[in-house]
Amino acid sequence: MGMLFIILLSPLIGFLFSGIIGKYLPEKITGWISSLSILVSFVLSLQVFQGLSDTNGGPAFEAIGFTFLSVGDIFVDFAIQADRLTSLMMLVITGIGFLIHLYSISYMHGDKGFYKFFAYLNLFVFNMLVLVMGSNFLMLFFGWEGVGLCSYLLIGFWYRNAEYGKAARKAFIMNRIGDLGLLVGLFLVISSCKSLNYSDVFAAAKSGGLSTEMVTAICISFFIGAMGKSAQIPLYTWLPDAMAGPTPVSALIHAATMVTAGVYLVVRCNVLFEMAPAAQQLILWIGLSTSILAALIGLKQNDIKKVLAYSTVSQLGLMFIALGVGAYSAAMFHLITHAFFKALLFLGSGSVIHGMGGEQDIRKMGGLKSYMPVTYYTFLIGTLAISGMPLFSGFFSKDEILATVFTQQPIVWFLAVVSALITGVYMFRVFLVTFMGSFRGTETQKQHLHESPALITVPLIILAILSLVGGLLNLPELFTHDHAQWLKHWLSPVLGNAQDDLHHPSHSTEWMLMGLAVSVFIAAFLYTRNKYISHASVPEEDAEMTGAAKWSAHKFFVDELYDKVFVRSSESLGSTMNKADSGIFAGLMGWVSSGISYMSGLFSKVQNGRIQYYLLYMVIGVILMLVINIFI
Amino acid sequence: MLLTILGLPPAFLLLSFITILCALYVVTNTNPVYSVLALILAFFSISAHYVLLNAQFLAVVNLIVYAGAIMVLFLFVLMLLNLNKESEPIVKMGWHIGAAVTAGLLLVTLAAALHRSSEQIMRNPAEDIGLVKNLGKVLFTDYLVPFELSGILFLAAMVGAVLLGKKQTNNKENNNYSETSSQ
Amino acid sequence: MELIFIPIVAAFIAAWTGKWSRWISLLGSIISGVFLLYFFMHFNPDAGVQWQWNKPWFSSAIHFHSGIDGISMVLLILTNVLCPLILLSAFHKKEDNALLFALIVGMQGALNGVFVARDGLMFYIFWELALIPVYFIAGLWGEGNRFKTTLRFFIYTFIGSLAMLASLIYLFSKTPDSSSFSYETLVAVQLNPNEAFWVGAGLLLAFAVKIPVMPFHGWQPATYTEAPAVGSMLLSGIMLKMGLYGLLRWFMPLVPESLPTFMPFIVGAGIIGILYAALIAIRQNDMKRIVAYSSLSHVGLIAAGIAVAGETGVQGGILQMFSHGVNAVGLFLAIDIIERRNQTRFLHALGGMAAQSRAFAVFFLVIVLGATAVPFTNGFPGELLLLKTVFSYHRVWGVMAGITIILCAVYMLRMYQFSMLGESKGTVFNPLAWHEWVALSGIVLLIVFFGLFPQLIMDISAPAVKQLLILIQNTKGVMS
Amino acid sequence: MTSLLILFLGAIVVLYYGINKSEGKSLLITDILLLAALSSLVYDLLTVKTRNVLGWLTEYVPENMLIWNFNSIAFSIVLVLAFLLVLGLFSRNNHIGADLLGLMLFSVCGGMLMASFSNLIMLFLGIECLSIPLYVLAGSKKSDLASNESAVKYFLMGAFSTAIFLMGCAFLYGGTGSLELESISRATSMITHLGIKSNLIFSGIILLMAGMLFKISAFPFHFWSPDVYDGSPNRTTVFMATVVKIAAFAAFYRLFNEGLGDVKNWWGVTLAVSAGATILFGNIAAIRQSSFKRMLAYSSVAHAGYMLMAILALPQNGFWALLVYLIAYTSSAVSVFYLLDRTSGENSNFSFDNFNGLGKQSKWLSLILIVSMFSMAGIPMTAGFAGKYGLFSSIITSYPWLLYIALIGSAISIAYYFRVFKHAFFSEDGSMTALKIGVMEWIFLALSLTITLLVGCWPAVITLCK
Amino acid sequence: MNPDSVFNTLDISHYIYLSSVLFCIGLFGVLTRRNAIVLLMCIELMLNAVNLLFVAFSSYMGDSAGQLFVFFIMVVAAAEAAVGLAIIVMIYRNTRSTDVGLFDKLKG
Repeated sequence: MGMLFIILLSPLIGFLFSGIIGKYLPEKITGWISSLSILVSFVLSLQVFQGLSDTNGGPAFEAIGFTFLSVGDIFVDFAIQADRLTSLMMLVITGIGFLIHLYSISYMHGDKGFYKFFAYLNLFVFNMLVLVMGSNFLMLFFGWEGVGLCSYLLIGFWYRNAEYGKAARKAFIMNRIGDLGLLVGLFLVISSCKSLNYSDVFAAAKSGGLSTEMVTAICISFFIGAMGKSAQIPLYTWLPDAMAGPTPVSALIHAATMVTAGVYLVVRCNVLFEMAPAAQQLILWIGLSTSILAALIGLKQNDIKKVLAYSTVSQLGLMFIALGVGAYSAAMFHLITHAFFKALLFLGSGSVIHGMGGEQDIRKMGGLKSYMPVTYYTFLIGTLAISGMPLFSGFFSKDEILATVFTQQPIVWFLAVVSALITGVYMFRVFLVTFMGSFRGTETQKQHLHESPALITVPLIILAILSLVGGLLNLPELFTHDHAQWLKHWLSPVLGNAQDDLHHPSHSTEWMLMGLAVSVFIAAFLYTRNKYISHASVPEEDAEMTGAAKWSAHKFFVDELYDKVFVRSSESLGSTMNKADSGIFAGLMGWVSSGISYMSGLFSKVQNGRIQYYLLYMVIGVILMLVINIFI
Repeated sequence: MLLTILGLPPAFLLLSFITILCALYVVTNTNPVYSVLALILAFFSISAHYVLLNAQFLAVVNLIVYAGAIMVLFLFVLMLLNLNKESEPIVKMGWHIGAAVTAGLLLVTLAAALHRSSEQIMRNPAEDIGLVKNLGKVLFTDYLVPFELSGILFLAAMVGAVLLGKKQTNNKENNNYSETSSQ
Repeated sequence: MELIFIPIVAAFIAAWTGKWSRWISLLGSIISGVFLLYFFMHFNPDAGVQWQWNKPWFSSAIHFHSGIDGISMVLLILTNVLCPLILLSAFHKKEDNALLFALIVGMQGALNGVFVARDGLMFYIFWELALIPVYFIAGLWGEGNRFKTTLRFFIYTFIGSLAMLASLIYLFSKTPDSSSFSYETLVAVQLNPNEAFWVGAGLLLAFAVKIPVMPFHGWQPATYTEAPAVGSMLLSGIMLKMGLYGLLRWFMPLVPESLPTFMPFIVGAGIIGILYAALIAIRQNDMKRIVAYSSLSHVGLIAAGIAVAGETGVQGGILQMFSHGVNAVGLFLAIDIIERRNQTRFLHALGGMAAQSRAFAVFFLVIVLGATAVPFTNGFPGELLLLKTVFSYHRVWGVMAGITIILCAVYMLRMYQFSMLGESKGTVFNPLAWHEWVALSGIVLLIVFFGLFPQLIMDISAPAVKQLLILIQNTKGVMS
Repeated sequence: MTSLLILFLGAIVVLYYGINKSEGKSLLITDILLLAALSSLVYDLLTVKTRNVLGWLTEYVPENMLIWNFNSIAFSIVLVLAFLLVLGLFSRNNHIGADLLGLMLFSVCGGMLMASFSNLIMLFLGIECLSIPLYVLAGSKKSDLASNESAVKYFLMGAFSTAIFLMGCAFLYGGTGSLELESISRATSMITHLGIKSNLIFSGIILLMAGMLFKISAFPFHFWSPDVYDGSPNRTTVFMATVVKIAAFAAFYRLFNEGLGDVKNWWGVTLAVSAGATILFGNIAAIRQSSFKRMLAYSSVAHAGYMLMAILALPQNGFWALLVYLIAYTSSAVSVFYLLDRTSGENSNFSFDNFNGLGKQSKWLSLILIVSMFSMAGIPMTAGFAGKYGLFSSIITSYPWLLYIALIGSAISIAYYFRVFKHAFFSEDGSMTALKIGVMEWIFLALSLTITLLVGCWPAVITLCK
Repeated sequence: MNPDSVFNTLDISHYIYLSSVLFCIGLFGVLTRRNAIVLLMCIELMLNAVNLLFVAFSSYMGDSAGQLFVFFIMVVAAAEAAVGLAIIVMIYRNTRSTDVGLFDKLKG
């Protein structure tokens, strides 16, 4: 099906265009052409979506490009497909991608690497599409690594800053650790299924062709891959650092799309994960601890983007909690709503940073409400959505997850609620400190403050609307019977019977849970309001912090730990080996040669120039020859 | 052992005794001139052995060539260079012992190896092969080529000796010893 | 055959022509390439060995027997594509370096000879011959303690070669009536386990030194570092493929009896080498040294993959040989370009060049990514296949080998970061010259193209590989 | 045989011209003589199968003295060729007088006798005919102490080894009852068949071997050669390294492989050990030499070790391997010694430094140096490789361990052969005065280069005449 | 044949022993004496030992080849002595010594 290829290739063409000739064109043209290339994909994705809604299941669209590899038992086509899951992802990617492109035209205005930025963004979209559209695991891996690469390029976009470069490398390398897990998973799949095609693998799994151990191993390997990409413990530390990139990048890659690839992977492989309860348990607990840890760290961060980054990690943890209990549609639901409001928040923060002239520290902000109204309102919507304000998208998606968890593991539910509470706290903290109160920045910054241009605000508004109404996608049955659980039904061909064994709580319980969620939201709001509005307190300086707060502000010293345990140790190992290498292996020859040289000197000494010594040696030689030959 | 030696023909015993004694004198005496004289004596006794072995021609040749020509040449050179006991280099005792041990070892080895090897030798003694007439006949028929060759060898040796002996200035000086040797 | 003699003749002409040397060399190199193109167009992968040319040479037993099959074809393509690029990369050296160009193109001829040889001794002869140009290139145009280094390099490889010679001669003496050195005859020889061990050890030593596999790599870092750029390119790009090719073409079919004995060692040494070299590479400051160790790391994987003797591994190995050749040449070329402009290639003295030449930054980036085996570059499919092979050989080894993708990213990106990004430390970067453009874009095109269509290479070599594996397995069967 | 006669008589003619001090003429005559001898030898070689090469001399030369067969003629050709090369390259600049020419011719005659003897007397006379002029040649630089010393050393040790050799002859004579090679061969093989181990014969063989090993300078009888090679004038050294070596190996081959080949299990291991030790000793000792000439001397010891492997091989394999190796060694050694001679100029300092800057001085000389060194080191496409290959392949089944030693030796040898490249090409401080090389020298250099490369690329050329 | 002839009364092994003894005495002299001329004399002694052995073998076996060999050995020994003495005289002219222990400038 050609359309799929057009969807895929359109961003690629955009990439080549901006990359090769974008340098010589005015910014506007480059920017718009790249954006349009995404728009094309978006429109076509809509068409695909439309086409899928008519059919009742199965991968409706499939297109095979060419044989990529055909060796031994590995046979991989360069093939893409679009089923219902994919189409959702495609819409999210191209839709939000398009908005962010628009946003960037203004945001990146005047940057020397403007064309490069758009080239990278387009390349990213291309890779992301490969990731979700691939019809086999290898295609997924292609996209998987490809987005990692783009993420690397974009984090280090301002390459003159060495710190940014370091962050970029950290992201890439952390991702690669995950990739190794994924790769191992691929190998396990190849060796057990002799194929990498989704259909073949899942069919094999369904027919019981795989042992539980094998499936568990595959799932854990895949999850390690997901850990890297979706920033779960222990591989989450790159994501906050990744905020070094331009803000649109953070919005698109590190909030809305790329980091959710892990979720996509697990949802895609739901057949396998359903067969591996142990792996599911692992996911559940990792997701939970990530969610709480990230939320705790988020409490004390002062960089507006860092807070959002930890919030992303935390929300991703939430999604994985959902995946851990097998609530795939809930996870997808949250994925989509999260894409909306987190993109919104990031773009909003970008707008703030833009207005502040590059300042990211919330302690230097305050009272921006009056200067940047559009940003203020949209950011407010985003904050409310993420904190779980009833009827906002985040409320529904979060509630769906919590409700499902409650029926299965009440303890997890409780901890997840705590996490949600903390989320509310830090989000309101950021919001209030940034927009309320009085301005705390310098005078020049104050002069500079202005509302962002339309190209920035329009995407904000669109995303705000989506954040508001996104909950409609999967309304609980409590509210409506006709359109309830639309998303769940939409995904049912993909998820198959994976969803069936989920027990939904009774309506009364669900009402109760919702009420609890609302009260949590209110509690968070009141607490922060009390602290930052009524007392108008400003987050303290790092030095003042003690105890738990200090740990939180320092991210629980995980970076330092990793630095000590992995980076330093491997570096010192490398140094030692380096010495050993020049000493032992390069020296081996030296020893041998000096040994030979020594012998050479010895022989020279024997050759002392005296005839009679020579004669003596000769006679001894003769005697030896005689004795050995005749008597021995 | 002693008995077997004493049981040998007295002529052989006597000659052997003289030969070995002279030989030892040659190698141990520190005066080169005495050495030469002892060596000449040794050659005489060896010539006597030749007679004993019915090799009359060689006995004579040995006397003329070796004891006569070559040894005189040696003596001449020694005199010419004025080498005597005083100019003889002193050799360390340790070296003597080492050399003696080595030579003794070789002797022991050879003796042990060739012990009882006489059985391996075809014995077909003929009294007359050593006579000048018979030997000459063979020499000028079967051994004509080597005989001619030895002449050429002499020529080469003569040229060589002249080459080394003559002065750098290419002044044709007579070098007696080289002339003598090539007769 | 044309592929051998045209470059060698061109080399002899070029050596005496001075000013025109570089053009004559390039011409010779390209004509050889054109011949190869002709062969390639008419190449039928399924038809076994083609364009055979078989004439008695040394004696009735030793023939000049050349022929091209799929595996040879891939490596010939590699050689004949890279050599012109390498020549181009050195084009800035003018009149007084006539010999350099001659040596490069002569090397091309010798390498072609290695890859087409179907006779044991002919293989050995070209194997040695290929050593000589690079010895002089490294010795004459090298830097540092070049004499000692090149001598060490020469002796290392020469010891290996001699061991190989001994093994080949031994096999020869075991052929019926000691009558032939031809590949088929040597393959047919059956050895008892003890003989097989020693013969195999001899062959393996030669190849292990050339590749180089871990404990035999003592010559490699210093040689790569101190050789001039073209020397390093030839060494890492093509020459070490000789070792891998030998492992595949000669070692495994000739003494499959010893393969079970040696396989764990090759795989183990290869994989330990991967980690070892990668860890060292992380700590290097000299860019060439980084690439040298990265080369060591990569070929360790290839050797391990090939040694497993499965179709995936062998095909992956062939693919990766090709890719690694391209990438290594690209890396050394880039480093040379940097060094020529800044008179240094030490990371701490470099930085910020991306701003000065975007085009170069992109080229370099693509090459680095290729070496890091990012998807859509040529490094990826081969590495995938190899890792898969090692993984199915033994899972623990597989995972350990897999760590390479992490470590490789670490040192490669580190190198790119410190040289190209960050603030400029007074580095200058003059625009790329035309020949640099051609060479770099050629390499980048190769990287991307074969990143997308690796199967094109696989298709060339697949039938030959299958045949080879049958050969190995058959003999194994007979033995067991 | 005709050629032998030509050379003997020619030598006398040359000496006669020497009296009149017409060096140029005597040189010319020598060249003509050599060419005549060469052509006669080639004719003999081509017709050896169909006619008696002795021709009209048959009735004067009994069968039991000299046997001219294919092998001996081939060796003789190489011998004469080597001498031609030596003469072509070393006569003009060294002012070789008629006396020296005559001596060299005598020596070559001795060598030819050694190649074709069939009687121990002839072998003995051949050796002496070869050696006695050599003693003189070694000392022919009369005012030079080194030359004097080398003459004394060579002479004393040579005479001593002759005594040992003769003792061996005597034992062998006693054991077999004959001095003719064929009878000795018959007697020994008969004794072997009877299963008796005759100590007399055995000791004779050992002593004989010791004497021969001395001539080819193999361990432990090689001690003379570094000193003598070092001290002798260059033309003598190269003469020893090539002509003498060829002759000694021809004799060795005939004596041991044709004469005593049937009792190889008696002497094989001893010889193999000696060969291995020679290879190792020569190669290792050569490494630390600072004098290029001395390095070459040690390397020639090592080469002797390699060539000994041919004696251990099966007769025909060994013969061809030895022949190729001799040609290879000769053609490269002559060129290298020539370069050494020219670069060292008048003084007798032969250090590696003399070669500094050769690369910049002349491309052709560089090429010659490289090819010769490669050939000595046994790099393919040069004659040295063809020779080494032949030796290795002929030895591998009988003495594999010796092969490995030889390989180690080859690897070590790279270290010193390539050292000269460092001086000639890699070193920066090279200022060499331009060498003036005459047309004749160029021709002979080209000849040796051609031989090295031709034999290297196509060794079958040598076996063509088979 | 004369029954008293040495061939009947004396085993040839005694000649072998005798000449071995002479040979080794000569060898001992070669190893110990440092005067080049005496050295040469000792070598002559060794050659004579060989000659004696040859003659003995020849006579016992009734084969004239051995005696002819001795003849040639004598010839060669004479030639060798001539050349050798010439060399020694030559070096004496240059160094005023015939001590072989002093001729050790060529070494290493």
